[in-house]
Amino acid sequence: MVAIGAAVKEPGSTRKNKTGSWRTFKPILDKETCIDCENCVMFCPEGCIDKNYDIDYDYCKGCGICAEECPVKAIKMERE
Amino acid sequence: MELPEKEFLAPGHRACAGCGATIGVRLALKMLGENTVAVSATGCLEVITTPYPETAWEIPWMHVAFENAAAVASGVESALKAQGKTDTNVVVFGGDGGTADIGLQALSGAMERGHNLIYICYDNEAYMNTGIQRSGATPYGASTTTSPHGKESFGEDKPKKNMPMIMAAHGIPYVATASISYPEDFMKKVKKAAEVDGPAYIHLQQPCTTGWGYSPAKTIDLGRLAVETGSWILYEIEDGEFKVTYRPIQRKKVSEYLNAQKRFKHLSDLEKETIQSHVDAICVELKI
Amino acid sequence: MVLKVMSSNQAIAEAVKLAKPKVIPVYPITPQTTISEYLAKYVADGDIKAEYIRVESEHSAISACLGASGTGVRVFTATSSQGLALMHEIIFAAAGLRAPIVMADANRALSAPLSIWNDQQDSISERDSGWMQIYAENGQEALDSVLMSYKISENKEVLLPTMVCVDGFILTHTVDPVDVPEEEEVDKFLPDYNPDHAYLDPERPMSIGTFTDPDYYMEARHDMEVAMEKAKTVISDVSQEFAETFGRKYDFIEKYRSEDADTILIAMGSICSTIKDVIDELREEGEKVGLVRVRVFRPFPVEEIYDAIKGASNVGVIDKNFSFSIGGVLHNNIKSMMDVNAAGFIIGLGGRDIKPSHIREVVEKTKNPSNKPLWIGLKEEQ
Amino acid sequence: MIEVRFHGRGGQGAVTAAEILAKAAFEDGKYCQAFPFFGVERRGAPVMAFTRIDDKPIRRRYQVYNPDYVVVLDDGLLEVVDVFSGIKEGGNVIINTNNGVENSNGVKINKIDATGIALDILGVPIVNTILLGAFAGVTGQVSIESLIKIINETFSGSVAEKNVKAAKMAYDAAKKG
Repeated sequence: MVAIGAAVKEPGSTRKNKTGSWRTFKPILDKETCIDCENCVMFCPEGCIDKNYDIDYDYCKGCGICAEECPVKAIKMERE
Repeated sequence: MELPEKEFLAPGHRACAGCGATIGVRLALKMLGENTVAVSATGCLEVITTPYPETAWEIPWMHVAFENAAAVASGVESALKAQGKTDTNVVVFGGDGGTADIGLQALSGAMERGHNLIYICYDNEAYMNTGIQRSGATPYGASTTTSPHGKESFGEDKPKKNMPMIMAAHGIPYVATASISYPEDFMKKVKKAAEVDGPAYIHLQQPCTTGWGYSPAKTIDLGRLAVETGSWILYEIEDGEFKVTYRPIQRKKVSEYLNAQKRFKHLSDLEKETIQSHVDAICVELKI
Repeated sequence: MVLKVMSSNQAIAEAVKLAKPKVIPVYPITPQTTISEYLAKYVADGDIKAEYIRVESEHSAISACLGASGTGVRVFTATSSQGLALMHEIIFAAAGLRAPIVMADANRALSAPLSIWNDQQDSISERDSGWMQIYAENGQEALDSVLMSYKISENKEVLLPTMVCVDGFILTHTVDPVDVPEEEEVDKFLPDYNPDHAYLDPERPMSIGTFTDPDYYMEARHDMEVAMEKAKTVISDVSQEFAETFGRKYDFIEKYRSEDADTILIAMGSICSTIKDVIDELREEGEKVGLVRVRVFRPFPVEEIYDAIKGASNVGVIDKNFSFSIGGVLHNNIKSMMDVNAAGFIIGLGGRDIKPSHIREVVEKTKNPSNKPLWIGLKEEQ
Repeated sequence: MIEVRFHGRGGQGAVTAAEILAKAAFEDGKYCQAFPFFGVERRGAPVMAFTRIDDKPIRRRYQVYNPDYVVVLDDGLLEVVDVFSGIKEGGNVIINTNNGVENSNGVKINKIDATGIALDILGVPIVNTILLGAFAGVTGQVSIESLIKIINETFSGSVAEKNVKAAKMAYDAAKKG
């Protein structure tokens, strides 16, 4: 049974889809080096880095934008 | 500017790694907040965010077709008005194809009628959803699958359609260009767009890893290069008043931007010079 | 009951006024134009409290309807011919999104060659869209059908849009007496629309218009077919309630002197009025002729039609439309769904006036049927 | 049933005349139907409109081919349109003219200088209500009271007033013969 008009009543339900499995490289953030500039939070296409700079690996696709945009190189991309 | 914490586009969506469109949507929604209804044109964004039975949207969202997002939003806005819900933002996300090409008539109608809505064109400069076909927003010299370079061709042979100025010609209260690589500038413009009474149009350039041909990590870098070289200019037109909102301190050579992308790889030095002189002409006029 | 002399277009506008939609996006086109003008005037005078959107095309008219309907309000639009064709893509989307939109179509021929006059090719060509279709015989029925359509479309078991079709000019621009029901009675019959299946409301966010992969699409379309089937019961119930409230009873089909008829004609829309006159004449001449008027074309009333015609020796189906190589669409629908030997006739395309002599010719040729659909009123080659 | 055919030029109000006649007959307690011949004609081009009046509901939906009455709003049309076409035996034509119009066999012709009356009273050569007044006077198929009522509903203010005056004048003239 498909919902009427194939509407989806559960907001944000793509969370069921763990895109972390798409990843080849994994960002590792060194909180000691981090200067709290929010660049990585802002630029993450998945929105999966929170204000405490914890990365949600369930969804991180490993694009590497965060590492690229970190002004102090606090994020390293490591092979899964 | 304080970055609002709440996310309105959930992860788990099906965008390419390094997608620029979702960055733009995330930032825009942070500024608009939860009292917002979004309408999408058919395109990448619609397909990657709503694979039934899932949705990435945390706010009410509607999609009908490729060419009618502005008309659908007109109906949404009018209906909300009829119900006295005038404080709800209505935002439209259309790609460059859905905006500059097939959706232009509906968009023009909506702008001219003065609906209180915010139209954001997320411009990746070709039909990326269907595999990189040329759009009216594809820049001069870019190779796409329908404007390929070859023995007789250097790729797209027409300049990019000037959508923001077409919108400005409608006399709407707010028009702006933006880039995902300048988030504060973009978010300020979204806020202004939400505050004006009447239609607002923001043309957001958004690099596309797949269509432009660069490594996913470079998305923000490419957007920045476009602006730093003067290839994409950040401005706003508020009640008819034109203002450049960001000026690079030292304008970089356009070739630096072109050479970073596969879609321009085939260009000869001479063709790159032609592009440089086009950019120079505009930048000199705008004192960039 | 107070009868007023008015055109079908005005009757439709009166029905819309009574149905109280919140949003009316409309684009003028001949011969629908006066509907858009009446509604504009009613809104300008404050007689309808609605947002009237002066869209730049029919495509945007139906798109704006869908957006507005998505927020959970009642909407109305009207179109004709080229305008309906321009809406085509969104017509399908409206049904698929299960939006209970009611739209009037002033039936007009499709270009080319360009014609502003009546036939039913425009709406017939949308028969597979998932919209319910009602073909009105006169202005009274057009008004009543708009009111009933909202109640049918908005029923939770149905949730499919409805197209009320009226013959261009022959009805849209012809004035005759119409009973406009009282507002209080209509309010009781058709209360405000309060949907719970789809809405754009920040308080309870949902996504409408999603993307389905092969795991879901077929079921979604099948659900629409199930709803179209359920609509039959709902249409019967609503017709019954309408009859009890307003004293006018409508059914899927109307039978006119067909009970004992040897020859039965089947047709849709305003032509049926002329046919009835001709039947009366033929009956006086001793011929047992009757009419079955198909009023609801989608959902298609197979059992009702079959029951009405199974006793007749000769059946002739009259279409103001045709499908190339096959003939009239109503004719083919009937032949494909029931075991009857029915002759097919194409008539009145592009506004060709249909005279009693044409109907007599159809009756004669129904009694001596040809294998091929016949074009009636076609000029001999010069 | 009586059937009436109006001939006019776009802008002269033939379609409105057909509708006013229908509504006036309805006011008299009859059933009615009125419709234009559905043209794309612009201002000045020949147009037709039809009215049917009966004691019982009217069903038929085709053009009037055998009218009982023909109303011609402009004698210039005689050169381009066969206004007498199909008219019933003993039928009656009411025509706006200040010239001599040839009698056609068996058809009664009633001439009225409606343009003259229109220019005098309305100040514009719009003759539809005047011909309706004449129609009421000549045929007796509609009452002048109902006609006046519908003219007042169709127009407003001084336009309605002047049209009523003009229609009444034409009615009285026709009554006198």
